Amino acid sequence: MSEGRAVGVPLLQVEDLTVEFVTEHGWLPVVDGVSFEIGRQETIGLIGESGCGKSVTAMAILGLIGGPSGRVARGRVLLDGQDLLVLEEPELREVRGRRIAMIFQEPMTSIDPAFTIGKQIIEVLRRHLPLSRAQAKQRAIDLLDRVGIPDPHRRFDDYPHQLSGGMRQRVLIAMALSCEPDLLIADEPTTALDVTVQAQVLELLAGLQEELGMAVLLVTHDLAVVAETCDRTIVMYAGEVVESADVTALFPDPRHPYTAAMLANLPGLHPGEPLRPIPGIVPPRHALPAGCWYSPRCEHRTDACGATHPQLVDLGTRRVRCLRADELDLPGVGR
Amino acid sequence: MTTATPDAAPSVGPRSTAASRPETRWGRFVRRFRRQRGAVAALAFIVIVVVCAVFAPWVAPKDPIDQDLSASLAGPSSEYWLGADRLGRDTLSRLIFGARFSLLAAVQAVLVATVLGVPIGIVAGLARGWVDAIASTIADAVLSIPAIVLALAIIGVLKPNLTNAMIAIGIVYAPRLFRVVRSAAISVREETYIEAARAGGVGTLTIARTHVLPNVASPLVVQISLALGFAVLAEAGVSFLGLGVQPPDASWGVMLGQSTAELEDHPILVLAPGIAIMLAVLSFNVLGDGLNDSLGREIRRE
Amino acid sequence: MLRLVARRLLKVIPLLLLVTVIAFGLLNLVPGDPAVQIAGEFATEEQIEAIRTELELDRPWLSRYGSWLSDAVRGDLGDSLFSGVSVRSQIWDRLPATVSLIGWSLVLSALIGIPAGTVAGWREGSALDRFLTVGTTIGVAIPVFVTGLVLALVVGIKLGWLPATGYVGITESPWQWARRLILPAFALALTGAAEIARQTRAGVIEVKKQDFVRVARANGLHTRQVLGKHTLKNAMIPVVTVVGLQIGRLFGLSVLVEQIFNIPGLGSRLITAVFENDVPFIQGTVLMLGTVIVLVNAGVDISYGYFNPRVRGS
Amino acid sequence: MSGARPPILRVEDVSKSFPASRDLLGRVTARLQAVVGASFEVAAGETLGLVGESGSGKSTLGRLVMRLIDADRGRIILDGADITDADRHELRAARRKMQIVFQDPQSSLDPNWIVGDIIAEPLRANGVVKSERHEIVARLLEEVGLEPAHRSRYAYEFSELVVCDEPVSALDVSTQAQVLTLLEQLRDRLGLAYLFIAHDLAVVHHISHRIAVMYLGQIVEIGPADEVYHRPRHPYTEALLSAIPNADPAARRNRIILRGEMPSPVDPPPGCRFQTRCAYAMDVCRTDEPALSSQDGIDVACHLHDQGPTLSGATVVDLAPPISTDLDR
Repeated sequence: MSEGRAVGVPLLQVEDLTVEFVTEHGWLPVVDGVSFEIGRQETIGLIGESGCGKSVTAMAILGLIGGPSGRVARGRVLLDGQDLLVLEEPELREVRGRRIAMIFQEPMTSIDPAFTIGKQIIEVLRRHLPLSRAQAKQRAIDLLDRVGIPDPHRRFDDYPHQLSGGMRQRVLIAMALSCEPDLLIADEPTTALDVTVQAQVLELLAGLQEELGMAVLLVTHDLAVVAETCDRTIVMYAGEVVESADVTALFPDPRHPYTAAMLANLPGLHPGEPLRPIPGIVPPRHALPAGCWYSPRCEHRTDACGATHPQLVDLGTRRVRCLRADELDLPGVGR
Repeated sequence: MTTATPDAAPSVGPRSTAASRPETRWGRFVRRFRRQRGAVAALAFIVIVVVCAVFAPWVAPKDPIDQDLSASLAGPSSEYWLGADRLGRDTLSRLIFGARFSLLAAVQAVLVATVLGVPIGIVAGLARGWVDAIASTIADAVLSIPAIVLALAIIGVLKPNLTNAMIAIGIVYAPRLFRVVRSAAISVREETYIEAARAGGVGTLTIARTHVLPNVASPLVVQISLALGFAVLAEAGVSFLGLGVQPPDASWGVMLGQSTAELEDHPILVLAPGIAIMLAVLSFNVLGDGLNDSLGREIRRE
Repeated sequence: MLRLVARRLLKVIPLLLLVTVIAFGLLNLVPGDPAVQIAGEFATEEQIEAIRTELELDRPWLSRYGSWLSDAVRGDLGDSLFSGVSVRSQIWDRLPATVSLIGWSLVLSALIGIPAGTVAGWREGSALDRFLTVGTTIGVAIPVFVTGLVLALVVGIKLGWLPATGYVGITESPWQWARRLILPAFALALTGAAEIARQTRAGVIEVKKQDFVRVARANGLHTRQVLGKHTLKNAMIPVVTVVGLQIGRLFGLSVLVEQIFNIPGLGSRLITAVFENDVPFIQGTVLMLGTVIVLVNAGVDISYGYFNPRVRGS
Repeated sequence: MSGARPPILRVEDVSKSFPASRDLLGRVTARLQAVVGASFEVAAGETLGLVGESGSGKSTLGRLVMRLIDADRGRIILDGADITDADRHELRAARRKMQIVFQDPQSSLDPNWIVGDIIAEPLRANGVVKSERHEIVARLLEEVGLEPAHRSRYAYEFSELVVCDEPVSALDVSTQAQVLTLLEQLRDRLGLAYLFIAHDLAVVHHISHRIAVMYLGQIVEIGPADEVYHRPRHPYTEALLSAIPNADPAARRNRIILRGEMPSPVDPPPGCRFQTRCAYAMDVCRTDEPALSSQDGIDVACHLHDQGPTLSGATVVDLAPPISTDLDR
């Protein structure tokens, strides 16, 4: 424990996680040697653009990578010291939903349209807890009430298509939190929602987190949401962690040029100034540039950047993957 | 504008500036098709059968209708590779010539189905409204009558011969092509690029020609391949019943139908045309599936 | 739900009307003078005249259609051209054998196809899936008369386990009825099973990709739970459609199977009618089958209401 | 923007509703009021941002302007010419002056078209040969570093008005910045006017000169971008602004969280459409529908500015904080 505040034994430790997928060019890593920790009751923001591997990382933690096209190539995911990646499927099922729960981006498609929402919540409850049908129903209604669904008795028998997007995300949260997990992984939970609904859902999540004392891993592309809700941030680029630090340190004072560039791309932060887009696109896995993977797009690159692939260096309060992390003075927000 | 460093524009991966041209549609198709071994094998088999059928007089070892009663029901030998039937006709030669009738019949049927189904499908899909409603109801009605029954009925009132049989099968298949083309036209119509093109002042006919046809083409090619398989099978069925190709000419179905009596003692006479039919149908189906996978939109994962 | 049923039944009316038009219009496909064509090369003038009278060919098309339709609605499909027996009673006589055959094979194909497709779809990419996929691809391509002949030969004749041909009515001997239908029904069921298995597999794979399956897994639900409840109920929608379509296909293919196994059903009678140019019988059969299938498909659509609550409406 | 030139676009009291449900015979039993009495102008070279949440009717308004759908009521005047009832021929001429850019980058790009064809299409359609403007566009694309996939979507070289319907909402931060920058450059170099439709107020504020805010089919506030963004006059605008997350962790603050959900546009509430969720709602708001009234170049439809503790054009933020926001719980 060298970064962030000390919170005792970490709840979750991800070490050297590498996940590969089959492509036209053979097996290629989508997540490449990712390591981080989550403390109890901590809120971590995992940010990056589409294709950076953040969602795959989240899925891998729950052991949901598999099948013919994907595999975890190496690494460990320790929950209270127990490696989840070596567990068999039945043992994993005990972890999923009970100790680690997950909610996803698309509330519209994440609930089975063929069953009532009540049935689906009961299904999860009875899977993990020894409840009678009647007890489970009562508990499900309590949960619906707790996530702010008006008239939960009536809503219990609704089919998903009868609910709005915001309401469905609340139902999914109710389902995920039904067994009071220690860690909630929220993969872009508000991306598909309107801003006012997003505000409602984020408020709800924050309240429930406090109430249940759980940790949250918030996977998102939205820097502003992270700034508002998280304690610590992990920035990913092309499958790697490029920077991680406390939110209060990272946003005003980014050390990696990619972090700084993303902040500079946010409209509304720098009134009256033009945005400064990053040129080009994220390199595809089969055509990674030599040296630093961000270097071709970086406005601060030197010859050395094209030669050496930088390591993730521990700077005490943060970790950065940039050869020039010490010498650069990059603009942030709120300074 | 102060994006990148002033020196050379950054080049990352296959970032397409003017230099690297995007892959052509044909190139992409070939690349994706070649990855599917089954479909490639199916195509190879079809090509071989077509070549044999076209050059049958040169490929076949014997005349398919030449009777040699001394060889009646001969087993496979160096002279009769697949044996001979009751009239002493060489099975292999009859198979090769039979391919002519089977394939020609299939092509006729698919032609009829295409001519009927495709234009009406495009018009119905683009026009919508009552045109579409009427055309779709007719298609549904035709589809409600079992294909073989309708084909037999049409043959029944016409005259049992191959062309009539194939017109019947074509009519029966037309609604299927109609449906595919219509739904492709509808889905293209609803894409936002069509809306964008319309907003850009592009006329309806131009849209049909430049946007709809290319998008309808892919599912249509797939369907035509599947339709050929269906037609080969249907022709075999109709000829098996004696309502298609008339003797002494023989398609695979006729060969099968004529040999049922020989099934117990000389199963090869039934199996040879049976397997030929199966392989042909299988090839068209596998080819169709392969085309479907290589012509569809490329799916990218996150 | 009631609205759905009503709406669907409203659509049936024009469809049925069109089926009657097709069935009746068949006669008009006949080139030249239908009476001469139908009577055949060696017919006498009287015979031709008789056919003309029987089919009322001297009246205009629409008026003939009108009276034919009003007869048909009342169940009168006319008389067979040659035997003079009423078409309705002939169809009625032949129907039990055909319905038995199709019923059996529908049950068999669903029993084989749905489990095979489910397993293949759920274990997509496994050796079992590849085996089943190859099997169903071949199964779809084998002509039903080849399977029929091979089954009759191997199981019926060489092994002698089951009677190879013939049919016994259920009222005569239920045991013999079942025994004699096994082979033909199995031959007929194989292609159907292959088709159903392919559809089920595709449906399961499609549903497996849905977000809600991922959510169920993330919530620690058991694979069997996810498969059994979530995947299957959703995957059944396309499968139900296929089963509906299968009935039409099975009716068609039963023509060939009845011929091979010597079953006195509608199909074998239809073939005789085709050879004899027995237009009233052909029309009657087309009309009857078309009507049955239109109604079956309407039933299938309505059953969507059960599988998909969104269709049910409020 | 200077008012010297006539506006490129004028929308007068436009309304549009869609059938929401039908009986067995197909007769319409309820209508969804997508746009109700919308009026605004866009000056040449100006960008008007149109914000609202899903269901606010902003996209429908965009399509109405493009005449992709026909208005039930009202007039649409493009560059002085009334195109409300224009026939196909006239529309074709009108569309030389306006283009639309859509949200979905996947389907806006016809998969079978090579990029060049798409850029060329409006040229072909309008019977114009390649021009200097075309080269400007090509050069800009290079500068911004945009991928060909995105290039295709900016094929409007001959327009004076471009309707941008959520052009950046499906994009990542960095791509969004590229596209926004391109749009700005195009506007400034080609003198284009934009009707910029988006749900993201920060994006809209960044690119727009003026902003119109929509709620349940109606424009509730319209004014200069900075005024609307920093000094909202309408309680809904205030709530919408408050809901935007801020990337400055030091600026974490209490926000106004709207309770309940947007009412159905099939059955909007009586009086002010926002009254069911408004923290400041008064009795008059439940009965009388407020009209847009103009003060210092800002139009607001809210009784706070003409009734009760009158604000008379001042920002809502000045008002004492509401006692309770928990209206619907």
